[in-house]
Amino acid sequence: SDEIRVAVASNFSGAMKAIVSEYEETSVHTVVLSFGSTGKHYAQITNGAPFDLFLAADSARPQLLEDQGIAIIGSRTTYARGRLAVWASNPEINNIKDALNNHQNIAHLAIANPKLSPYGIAAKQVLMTLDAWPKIQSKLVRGENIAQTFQFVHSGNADLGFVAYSQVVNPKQPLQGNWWIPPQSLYSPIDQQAVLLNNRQAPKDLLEFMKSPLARQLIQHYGYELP
Amino acid sequence: MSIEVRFGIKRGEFSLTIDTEIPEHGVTAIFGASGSGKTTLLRAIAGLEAPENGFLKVGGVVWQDTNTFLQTHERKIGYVFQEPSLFQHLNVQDNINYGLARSKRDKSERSLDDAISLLGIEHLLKRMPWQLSGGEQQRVAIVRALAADPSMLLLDEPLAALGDEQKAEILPYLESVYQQLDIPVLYVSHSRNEVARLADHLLLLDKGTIKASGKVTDLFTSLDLPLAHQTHAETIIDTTVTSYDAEFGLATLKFSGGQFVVASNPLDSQTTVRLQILARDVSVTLEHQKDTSILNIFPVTIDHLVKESSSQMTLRLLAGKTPILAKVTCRSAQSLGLKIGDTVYAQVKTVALLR
Amino acid sequence: MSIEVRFGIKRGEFSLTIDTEIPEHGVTAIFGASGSGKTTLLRAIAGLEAPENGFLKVGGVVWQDTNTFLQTHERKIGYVFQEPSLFQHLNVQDNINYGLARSKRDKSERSLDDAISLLGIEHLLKRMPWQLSGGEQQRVAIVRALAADPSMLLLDEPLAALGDEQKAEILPYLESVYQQLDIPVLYVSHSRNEVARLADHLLLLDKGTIKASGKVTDLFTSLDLPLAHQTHAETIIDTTVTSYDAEFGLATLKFSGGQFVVASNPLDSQTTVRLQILARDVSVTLEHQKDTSILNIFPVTIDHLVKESSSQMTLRLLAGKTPILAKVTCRSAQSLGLKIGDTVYAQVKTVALLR
Amino acid sequence: MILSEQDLTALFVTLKLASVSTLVLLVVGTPLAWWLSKSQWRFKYLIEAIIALPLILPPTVLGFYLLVSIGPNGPIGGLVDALGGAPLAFTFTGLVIGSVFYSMPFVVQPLQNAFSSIGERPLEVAATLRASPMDRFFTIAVPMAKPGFITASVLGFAHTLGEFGVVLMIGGNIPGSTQVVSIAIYDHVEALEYGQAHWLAGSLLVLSFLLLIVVYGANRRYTVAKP
Amino acid sequence: MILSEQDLTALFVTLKLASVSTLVLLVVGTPLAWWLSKSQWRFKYLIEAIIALPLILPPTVLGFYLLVSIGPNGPIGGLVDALGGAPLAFTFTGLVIGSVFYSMPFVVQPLQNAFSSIGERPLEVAATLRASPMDRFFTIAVPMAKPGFITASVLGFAHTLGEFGVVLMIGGNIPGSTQVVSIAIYDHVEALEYGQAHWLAGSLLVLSFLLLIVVYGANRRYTVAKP
Ligand SMILES: Nc1ncnc2c1ncn2[C@@H]1O[C@H](COP(=O)(O)OP(=O)(O)OP(=O)(O)O)[C@@H](O)[C@H]1O
Ligand SMILES: Nc1ncnc2c1ncn2[C@@H]1O[C@H](COP(=O)(O)OP(=O)(O)OP(=O)(O)O)[C@@H](O)[C@H]1O
Ligand SMILES: [Mg+2]
Ligand SMILES: [Mg+2]
Repeated sequence: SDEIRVAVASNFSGAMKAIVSEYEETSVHTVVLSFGSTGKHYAQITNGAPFDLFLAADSARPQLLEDQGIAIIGSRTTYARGRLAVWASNPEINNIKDALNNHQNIAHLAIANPKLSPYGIAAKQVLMTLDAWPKIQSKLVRGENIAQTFQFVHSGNADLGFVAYSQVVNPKQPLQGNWWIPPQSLYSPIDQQAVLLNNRQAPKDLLEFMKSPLARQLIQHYGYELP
Repeated sequence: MSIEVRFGIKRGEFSLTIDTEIPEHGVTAIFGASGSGKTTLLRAIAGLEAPENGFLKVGGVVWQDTNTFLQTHERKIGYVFQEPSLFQHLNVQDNINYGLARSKRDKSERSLDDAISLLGIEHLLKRMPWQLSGGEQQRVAIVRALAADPSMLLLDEPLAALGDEQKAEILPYLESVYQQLDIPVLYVSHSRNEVARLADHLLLLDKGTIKASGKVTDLFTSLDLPLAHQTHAETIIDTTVTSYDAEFGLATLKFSGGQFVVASNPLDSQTTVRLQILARDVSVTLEHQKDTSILNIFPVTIDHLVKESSSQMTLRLLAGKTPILAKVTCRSAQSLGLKIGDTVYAQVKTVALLR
Repeated sequence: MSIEVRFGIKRGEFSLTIDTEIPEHGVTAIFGASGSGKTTLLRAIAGLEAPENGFLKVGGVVWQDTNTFLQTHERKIGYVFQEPSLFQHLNVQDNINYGLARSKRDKSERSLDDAISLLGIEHLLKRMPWQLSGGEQQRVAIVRALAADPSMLLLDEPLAALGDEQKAEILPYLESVYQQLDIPVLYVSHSRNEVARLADHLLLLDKGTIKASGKVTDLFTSLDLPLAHQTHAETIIDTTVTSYDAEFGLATLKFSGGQFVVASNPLDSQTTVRLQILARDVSVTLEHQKDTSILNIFPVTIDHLVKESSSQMTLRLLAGKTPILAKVTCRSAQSLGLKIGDTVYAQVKTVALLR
Repeated sequence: MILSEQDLTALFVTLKLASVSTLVLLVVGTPLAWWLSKSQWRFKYLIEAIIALPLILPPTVLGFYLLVSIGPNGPIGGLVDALGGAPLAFTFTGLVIGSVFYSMPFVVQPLQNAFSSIGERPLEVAATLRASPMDRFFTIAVPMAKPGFITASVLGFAHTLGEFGVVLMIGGNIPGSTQVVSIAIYDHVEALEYGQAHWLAGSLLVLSFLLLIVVYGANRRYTVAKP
Repeated sequence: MILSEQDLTALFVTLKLASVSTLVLLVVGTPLAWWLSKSQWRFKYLIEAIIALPLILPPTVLGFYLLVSIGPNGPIGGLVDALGGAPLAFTFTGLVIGSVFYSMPFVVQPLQNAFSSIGERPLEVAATLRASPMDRFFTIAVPMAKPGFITASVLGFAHTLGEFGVVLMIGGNIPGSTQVVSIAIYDHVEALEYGQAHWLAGSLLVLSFLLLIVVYGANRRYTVAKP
C-alpha cells in the first residue's frame, strides 16, 4: 500500500476529509492531507515539496505548474466549483442587495483579497456588476483567504461579507443572520483544479475516486457545485 | 536633647538589640569587631532596614515607631557606605551633584569646593567611577554625602582605604564640617586612633548588643572595658589653653589634675584642646626627676593596678580626678614597689594634640 | 634570586612606570598615597593588565616579555582584591573550594582548617556572600586566596576593614603562613603599623613611580624619605635573643649597637625578633639616669638633627651602626644643647615586639 | 520606482505601527518589569508565566481570539461599546493593541532582568541622597538598565515590524490604515509576484538594518570605554 | 477524547521541535552572546544588527526565502546536495534550522545582556584562582547569567511553540513529521472547526503555562532569599 500526500486548499478541507475517509474505506492506500493556501503550496511544490496531488483553490496555479512541467501534463481537472454567498451576521440587515448598494448601515464589508483568492475576484466582479465597487471601497476589509473573511463576519466585526457558500451551508456551524446567493451570472466561475505531481498510481487512483458519484455527492453536500 | 534609638533586628543567627541614646551634638563613634552589627545599626537608622518594633527619634521628631516610618529619602541624612558605592552611570561631578540637586543647599556655595579640594578630587571630576582607585572612590563618596546638606551624618568606615597621611589631612576638615554644621555624626571605625581623635561619644558594640556607651574620655580609661587593656591603650584628656610660648612653640594646657606643656602650633588662650597620652608613654618614678627632656611630670595617686601578662602591668593613675593610664613592666612595678594608693610621679614622655 | 618587574602602563593622565627588583623571599610592602598606582601594579603582576612593553620574571621563569605572556590563570598566585570580591552565586564554603579545587593542594590538608578558624569564619561557611559583613567578606577572600596554594601572594589591603584587635590576631597567622610556604608576598597597605610589622622589603610608590625601594629597617629611618619625618616616625630593629628572664618575663635582645631588655612572653635564645621603637618614645639625656622605670638606656651619637616645625625636632641617633630615630621638642634640644656628633644617652621608654 | 504607491503607504503605516507599539510597550512594560523585579510576592511567577503565554499561540490564532474578543459580542468589544468607544477591529488602534499584547514578553523580560541586575545598592544610595522612589526610578534604575531598554526596544520594534498574523487578523488589510508591509510582502509572495516581494522585503531589511546599526552603534559609543 | 490523534501527534511534534530548537539555540547562541558581550571589535554592532534582522521579515516571507535557499536550486540546498546530504526542506531538521534562525535574537540578546552585567571582576577573580577561560565561562559566567538563560530559554521555547509562518512554509504541514500544533490549530480555525481549535489551543496553553510555572517557580525558590 502507498501513502498519498495531498496538498489541499484550505477552503476544501472539510469536503476533502470526508472524501478521504470514504476513500480509505475501500482503498489499501493511506492519504496524508496538508492544508494551506494555494500560493504557499505552489511555492513549496516548485521548491520540491513531496506532494503527489495538488488540489488548488483556483485554476491559475495548477496551470502554471503544468506549464513549468512540474505537474503531469493532461492531469489537470476541475474537481469543484466554488459559489459565493453574501452573508450578513447582523440580523437587522434583511435586504442584502440593497445594503450593498446603499451601504449606510454597513461599517465594514469583508471580501477575500482579490489578489490572492478566486473568491475575492468573484466578489469584486459581483460588486462591479452591481455598480457598488467604487462606492464601497472605503468600507472594504480584506481577508487573506476565504476562511479569514468568514471570521471577520462571524465575529461580528464586519457586518457583511462575501464568503463561500460552502461555509454557510457547513453542517457543523449553525449560523445567524441572512445570506444572499449571487447568481452565477454575476461572476466568472470559481474553478478549483487538481493536478497530479508525479506518475505514481495511487494518487491517480485517488483523483479518479474524486470523480466517483459518492465523492461528487460529498462535494455537493459541502456546498460546491460540480463542473 | 538626644537621639533615641531602639531596634531589634534578626538576620539569621545574628540579632542586633539596641536601646540607647546618642547625643544630638558631636561625633559618636561606633566601635566593635567585624560582624558586631555596626553596619546594620547605621542602615536601620537610615531607614534601609525596617525593624518591626523599632523606635527612632531624631531632633525631637519621631522617625520611626509603631505607626510612623519615615522613608530613607525623607530622612535628612548623609550616608557614606562601607563599600564604594558611586553611581556607575554618572561621572564624579554628577555623582556629587546628585545629592546637591536634591538638597536645599545653595549650589554655588563655596564649602563644597572646599570639600572637593580638601579631599583632593578636583582632577577627578570628569572621570567615571571605574576610572578611580579605591581610595579615590571613597573620597568622592564623602564629598557626595556632604553635598546633600545632611542634618545627620552616618559614616561607615569612610577613611578605611586611605593612608595615615591622607587621614591626617582629611580628619581636621571633617571635624570642622561637623562643628560648623553642628550636626550629629555616627562614625563607624575600626581605628582606635580615629575614634580618639574624632569622637565625643562612644558606642561599643559586641555581637549585636551594646557593651558600653558613654563619653570617649571615660570609656578609654575604664578598666572594665577591653580598651584600657590593649597594648595601645591610651588616655584622652580635654584641656583648656592657658598660655602659648611662641619662642619654643609650647602651649600650656590646663585640666582638672594639673597642666601639660605641649609642643604645638600657636593656640589661642581658652580654646579647648584634646590631648592623647599613650599608656606606654607614661612612666612612673618615685622622685621628681631633673635633667630629662621629659616636660610633663606631675604627682599622681595609683588608683588601680592590673597585671596584663607575666611581664606587663596597666596602672590607672589619678591626677586630681582625671584618670591617666600607664603601662609598665612588672619588673619596674616590683622594683619601685608600686601599690594602690601610693603617690608617685607620672612622667609623660609624649603628649599628642588630637584636636 | 629576585622578581624582576618592569612595567609602563598608561591610564588617562595617570602613568605607572616601574623598573625594580623584589626579593623572592619575605614580604614586600607596597606603600603609597591613594591613587599612587598600588593596585595597578598588583594587577599587572597578576596578568590582569597587559602592558605592552612589560617584563616580569618570577622564580627564574619569565612570566612576561615581548614574546611571552602567561595568562593570569597560568600564574600561580593568590590575589586578595581591594574590594570584597566573593562569587555571589556560591556560598562561603564553595568560594573557598573554588580555589582549592583548582590547586594541586591536598584537600584534606589541615592548614586550611587552621586558616578558617584563625580568620574566624567557621560559622559562616554555609552563608551566601550577601549575608556577610564587610570584614567577614574580606576574611573569606583571604582564606580563598590561601586555599589556592599560591607560590606568590598579592594582597591589596587585605585587612583594611578589620579592627586593630582582629588584625593583631590575623597578622601573626599570615606571617606564619608566608614563612612556612616560603613564598614572596606583595602586600599593599596604608597602615605604617602593618608594614612595620610584616614587611621585610618596602616599595614606596608616588604618583606612579618608585620613590624608594629597600629594606624596611633602612627606609623607615632614612631622613630622605617622608616616613622619618611623620609624627609617628619609628625605628625598626631586627635583634637576636640572648637570654630570657622567666621570673619577670623579660627578654634580653642583642643588636649591633647594644642590647634591649623587653617585656615579652618566653622567647628561645638565638631567635630573631623584630622591635619597634617609636621616635616619640625615645628621649635624650646627657647623663645616665637612675631611679626610673625606663629599662633601656644606652649611649648614642647624634648623627643628624632636623627641625620639623617651630617646636619639634627629629634626631637620628647611632647606636653602634644602627640608626634610631628620636623626636624631641626644640626646647629640650636647646636646653640640652644637642648638636651633631654629641654623645648622649637615649632612653627608650617602650619597645614593642613586632614579631 | 519599483515600489508601488501602495507599498510605500504600507511601509509608512508599518513604521508608524512599530514606533507607536514600541512606545506603548515601553510605557506599559517598564512599570510591569520594575514591579516584577522588585516584588517579593510569592505568586509573582504566575504573572511572569501569564505574560509569556501570548507567545505560545500561533499569531493568527491569537489574532483570531483577539478578533472575537474585540467583536461586538466579545468581552473587550462589549466593554468598549459600553464605555462609548468606537470598535477596535480594522483600526490602527486595534493593531497597536494587538501588537502590544503579542510583543509584551519581549519587552518585559529583558527589562526585568536589567532591573534585577542593578541590585539594591545604587537605589539605597540614591535614597540616602534624598531621591524619592519615582526619582530613583528615573535617575538610577532607568539609566542603569539601558542595555535592557535597548534589547527591549529592538525586540519589540522588530517583532512588530515582522508581525503579521495578529495584524492580518484584526487589521483587515486596509491600505493606508491597517495594511502593513509584512502583509504587503506576504500578498506579493502569495500572488507569485516574487519580484515585488523581493524589492519590498529588501527595502524593509535595509531600512531596519540601518535603524539597528544606529541603535547599536550609538550604544557602542557609550559603552566602549567601560571594561 | 476531544483531541484527535492527529492533534496529539502535532502536539508531540511541536514539543519535540521546541525542545530541540531551544537546545540548539542555547548551544549556538551562548558562545555568540558571550563573544558579543566580550568583544571590543569595532564593527561588532553590525553582527548585533544582523542577528536581529530575521525578526523583521514576516515569518511566512522569511520561510519563503529559507525555502528557496534550502530548496534543490537554492544555495544552501545545492551545497547540502553537493555534500551528499539529504534535502532539508519538508523535514524535521529543516524545521529546526528555520526555527533556530528565526528565534535567535530572543536567545542571543538576553544572554548578551546577562553576560555583560556580570562585569569583569568575578572572571578576574576566577582567573587568579587558576580557572582557565573555559572553566571561568562554565563555573562563573554561566551560573551568574542564570536569569538571562531563563529568559532566553522561555522566549526561545515559547516563540518556537507559537511559530508558524516559517514552519508552515518550509515544513509543508505534513502530519506526523512537520505538522506542529500551531499549524493544526490554524487549520482548525481555517476549516471553521472552532470547537477543536479551542480545545487544542487550550491544551497548548495549559501545558505551556504549567511548564512556565515550573521554570519561573524553580527560579523563584533560588532567588527569593537574595535582596
Ligand atoms: N581607566 C582609568 N582612566 C584614568 N585613570 C585611571 C583609570 N584607572 C585608574 N586610573 C588612575 O590610576 C591611578 C592609580 O590607581 P590605583 O588603583 O592603582 O591606585 P591605588 O594606589 O591602588 O590607590 P588606592 O589606595 O586609592 O586604592 C589613580 O589615580 C586612578 O585615578
Ligand atoms: N542576611 C543575613 N543573614 C545572616 N546573617 C547576616 C545577614 N546579614 C548580615 N548578617 C550578619 O550580621 C552581622 C552584622 O553585620 P554587620 O554588617 O552589621 O557587621 P559590621 O559590624 O558592620 O561588620 P564589619 O566591620 O565587618 O563591616 C554579621 O555577623 C553578619 O554575618
Ligand atoms: Mg560593616
Ligand atoms: Mg588600590
